[in-house]
Amino acid sequence: MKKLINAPEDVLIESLRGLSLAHPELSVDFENHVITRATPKEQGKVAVVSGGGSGHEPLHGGYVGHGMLDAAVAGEVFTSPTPDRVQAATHAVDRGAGVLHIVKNYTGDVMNFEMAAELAAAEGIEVGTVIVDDDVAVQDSLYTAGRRGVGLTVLLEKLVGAAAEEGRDLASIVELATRINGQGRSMGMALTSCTVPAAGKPTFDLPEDQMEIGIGIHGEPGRHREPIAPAKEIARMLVEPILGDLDAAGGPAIVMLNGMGGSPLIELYLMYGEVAALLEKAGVQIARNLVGDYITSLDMAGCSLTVLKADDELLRLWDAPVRTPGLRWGM
Amino acid sequence: MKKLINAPEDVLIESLRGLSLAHPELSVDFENHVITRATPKEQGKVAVVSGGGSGHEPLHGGYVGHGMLDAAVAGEVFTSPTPDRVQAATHAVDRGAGVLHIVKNYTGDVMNFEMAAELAAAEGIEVGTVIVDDDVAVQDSLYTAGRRGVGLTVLLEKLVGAAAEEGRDLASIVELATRINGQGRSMGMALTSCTVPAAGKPTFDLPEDQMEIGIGIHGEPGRHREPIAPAKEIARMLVEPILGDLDAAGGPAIVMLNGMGGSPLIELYLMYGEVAALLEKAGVQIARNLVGDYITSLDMAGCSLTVLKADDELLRLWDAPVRTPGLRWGM
Amino acid sequence: MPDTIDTAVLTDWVHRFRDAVTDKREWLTELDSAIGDADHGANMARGMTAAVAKIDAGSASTCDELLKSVGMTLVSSVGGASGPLYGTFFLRMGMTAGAAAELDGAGLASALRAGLDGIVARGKAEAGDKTLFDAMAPAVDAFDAALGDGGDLAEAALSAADAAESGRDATAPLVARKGRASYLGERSAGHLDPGAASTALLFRALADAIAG
Amino acid sequence: MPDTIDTAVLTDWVHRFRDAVTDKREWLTELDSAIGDADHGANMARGMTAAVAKIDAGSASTCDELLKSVGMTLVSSVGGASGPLYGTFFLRMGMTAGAAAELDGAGLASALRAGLDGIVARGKAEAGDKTLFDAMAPAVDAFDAALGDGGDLAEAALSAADAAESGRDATAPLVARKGRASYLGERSAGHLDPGAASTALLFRALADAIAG
Ligand SMILES: Nc1ncnc2c1ncn2[C@@H]1O[C@H](COP(=O)(O)OP(=O)(O)O)[C@@H](O)[C@H]1O
Ligand SMILES: Nc1ncnc2c1ncn2[C@@H]1O[C@H](COP(=O)(O)OP(=O)(O)O)[C@@H](O)[C@H]1O
Ligand SMILES: [Mg+2]
Ligand SMILES: [Mg+2]
Ligand SMILES: [Mg+2]
Ligand SMILES: [Mg+2]
Repeated sequence: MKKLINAPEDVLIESLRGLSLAHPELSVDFENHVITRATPKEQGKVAVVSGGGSGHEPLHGGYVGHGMLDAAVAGEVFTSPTPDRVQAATHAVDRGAGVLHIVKNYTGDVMNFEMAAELAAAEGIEVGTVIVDDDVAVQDSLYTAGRRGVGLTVLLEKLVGAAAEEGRDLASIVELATRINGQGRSMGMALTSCTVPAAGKPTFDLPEDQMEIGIGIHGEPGRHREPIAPAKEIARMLVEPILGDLDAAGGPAIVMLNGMGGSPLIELYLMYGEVAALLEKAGVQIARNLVGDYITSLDMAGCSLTVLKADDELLRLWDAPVRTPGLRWGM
Repeated sequence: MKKLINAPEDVLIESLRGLSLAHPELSVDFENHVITRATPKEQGKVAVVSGGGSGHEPLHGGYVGHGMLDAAVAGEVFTSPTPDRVQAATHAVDRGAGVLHIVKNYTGDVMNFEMAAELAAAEGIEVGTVIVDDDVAVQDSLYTAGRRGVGLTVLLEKLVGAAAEEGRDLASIVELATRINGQGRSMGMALTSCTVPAAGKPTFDLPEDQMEIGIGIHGEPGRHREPIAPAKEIARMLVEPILGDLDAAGGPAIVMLNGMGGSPLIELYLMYGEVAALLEKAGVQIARNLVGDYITSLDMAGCSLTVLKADDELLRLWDAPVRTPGLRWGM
Repeated sequence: MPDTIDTAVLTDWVHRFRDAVTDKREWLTELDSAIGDADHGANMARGMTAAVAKIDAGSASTCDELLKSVGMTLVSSVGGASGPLYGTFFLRMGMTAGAAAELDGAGLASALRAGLDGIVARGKAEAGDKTLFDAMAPAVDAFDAALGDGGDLAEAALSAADAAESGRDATAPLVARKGRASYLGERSAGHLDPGAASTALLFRALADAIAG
Repeated sequence: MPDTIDTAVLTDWVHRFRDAVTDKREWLTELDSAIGDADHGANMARGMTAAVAKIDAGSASTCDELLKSVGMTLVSSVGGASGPLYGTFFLRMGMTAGAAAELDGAGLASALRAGLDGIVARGKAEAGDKTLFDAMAPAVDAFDAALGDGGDLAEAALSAADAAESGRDATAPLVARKGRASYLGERSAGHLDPGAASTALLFRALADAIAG
């Protein structure tokens, strides 16, 4: 295992230390692994909390700041944080108007956030929850734990963060979040496995001429293995299942071509060129886009595509100022 | 070779296509591989042009925009662009006040930009040049081609871009650039080799338990090979040669912990924690920092550290608004 | 063989389970690499190390105190799917055991059953979903059956451990329908479920602790 | 053997050099992987393919037109260090050859010498720096010497090709002092210089073209 780390068990805490040194505008609770804004938002506004296993940086800690999250809770690598820590974050950022929990749809995350919401309720904090499940690689059926929450989480955090900044109430923010989740879909692929520090070796073996299609963000193998293909083909394998599940033609969309952590930007731009061409051919009007590493899977090489159907309201929220380590504009 | 590409010979042009689709605020000349702002800066201001081989994204194309570059010239992967293309960029962005060429100190880059400056002069465009040579891994002596230009290039492009935006004249901008180059140093290391698309396999073999110290940004082997070490040790190997060459103690500094393309952010933050601790212990006051992939070497895993001695003027220029795909704040 | 267990035996159980998941940490992670996210070994080792530290530092004099302390520690130190599930298991066991200094066979049986029910309440798993339920449910059933057949605590625990291991092995051919492995669809078949594997260790540790 | 070469022979030379760098592309890249940045094969193949396309499309009737066209094409299609260097070599050759339809031995000798001088003016390399200079300088010297000894064009070109190859081989033990390889310091020793290797191909192609 080749990594810029000391001991595997210290990766999370030491990475948080670096984040806190690099970003004095954030405040890190090293006990609970909670990242908050150094200057909290005004009293009376809904706070937005997200979290999950680490290894997806900049998600979630890198999205704390004006216009996006109020707090992020960082679990161990690929392991949902525990309820008490989510509760600590919720408690820390509640400004009297309730707290939105943004939860990616994994059994562990859902259970831990559920327990945290119970703890918060017991303390008198109103908690609303949105469960993000945008991954079209997984069927939402009786035979699965439901679709996974992947790339859409980034867009959703930006959009509801902006809405919360506007002073909207919790019920309307939950509604907005639910609506966003309903109109966004993602699909991912991997050229290589990632290596979990504590495991010390790649999660799966992927021969030099094979790739995994339909991966999540936890280094798990995908839905099927394919011979490695040109970018053009890969783009089709990402775009088609998304458009098969989401009727995005004819209207504006926010599109993210995301790197999994080990793929360089030169390749991500190339892939974006391929997917943008396919999307436009299918009648999707790309109104805004992100290309880069936004929700990663440690050092995995590969990429994912997210398409969110947008409208004037969403585009306005998208364009609103944001100031976080991972996304910044307008300020 | 596992890459998100089609044919190796099309990587550059197809990546430029994706960049141009993703960033309508940029304009791409596909003939010359030149990226410019879609809206040029005002007449009468110095224009700033940089360029070099591709494979270092977001450098240089990702730094075109308000407050930074006016044009970037993208050569083939790891190959300096040709003089006619540099000249085309220079011609395209000259606003009557002269053009600064920012050149990294490699034999090829220096010769090609030199010939381009001759062509521009013949056309009546005033060209000033700064040659960036910040890499302490290489001794600047009779026995080398001089120190390489690496990470400092990013900081320099930001700072002189801000100065150009202020309307300063070419002579003062060349002077500023030269001063910045004199007070910044970098050092890099690799955990893995990168793979040049046209070569199809890793540039060098690096056993699972070895790393290269003192690498540049072209996938070349470093100055020496070492057994792989904890982040703490690696941090020492980066900080010590820099501080041995640059007396940065006691004053403010701008520090960049840069990823080489294949190392995920969780590791880069961890490394930043280590180097920041060492720098502060040595009396360096980190006033501003960047942590992330800013000047890469394709898919190489590893990192580099850049330390630039700063002062009030440089910090003011640093804080000035910038709006590029790779660096953005204040607007 | 005594026909009750006290907090010392429970403490020994927790220690033995900690030892087992620590020893088998890499194996559990390997199982989770095949059909999950390669953290089950680390999760269980981290949680049980914390649980042992917690009860060793405390001085629980009743069964419920001890079991709840283990459950709370797991909930607040593991995370992931296994944290709430194993945490709930021990919490519910504790709630059912009550403030007793020892438990007889029937007492332990109903505590285990409550733990299992708690896991179902949290995770909604059913038989054949390829989860730790598929090791735990047969184990609890076998424990009850052994007692019903007149077996003593030790015999019941042994038969529960055997049933957990058979249940674990029976997860191999299954296609997962809960947890991360369900994302793999058909590709999840042919691998043991990591949670079922740790549950088999849990029941073997119990049998060993009771055997002394 | 004719004692002059015309544009047809020069064209054949350029074609043969193109074929050589295309055939040996991977080898040149491998040499550049060891002590550089793994692009010398791609650079030379790209440049010479463009140069051949350019001269085949044109109809240069004089030596300078043809050689300058090759030089300009290399300058504007290669980049890196080799682009300006090989480009300057052909440009200077052309300037020295002048608007002649053919070159005799002395004419070719002074054109080659001017090309070499152009490379030195651009790149400042000296003997032993482990660059293409270390193959080219001996080749040009050998060419002159063979002519001086009364050899004909073909003999001079053959002896230049042999000298270039010896010069190339002699770069192996050297520690580089110019170009990328110099960054490696002592680690550059033990490898052939990629530019010296392509220069050896250049002179072998010349000898073959003259031999017909
Ligand atoms: N809904 C569920 N009900 C019961 N057990 C479950 C459920 N979901 C997952 N599990 C168990 O949890 C195990 C995985 O635990 P672990 O790897 O620690 O957590 P995570 O899946 O969050 O990474 C699975 O092997 C399975 O036995
Ligand atoms: N200053 C110089 N003078 C002469 N030849 C040089 C000089 N610098 C580099 N070279 C030659 O250029 C070759 C490398 O060419 P190439 O790989 O195409 O360019 P780059 O080094 O820019 O990647 C070296 O092997 C060497 O022979
Ligand atoms: Mg997990
Ligand atoms: Mg090169
Ligand atoms: Mg797991
Ligand atoms: Mg090279």
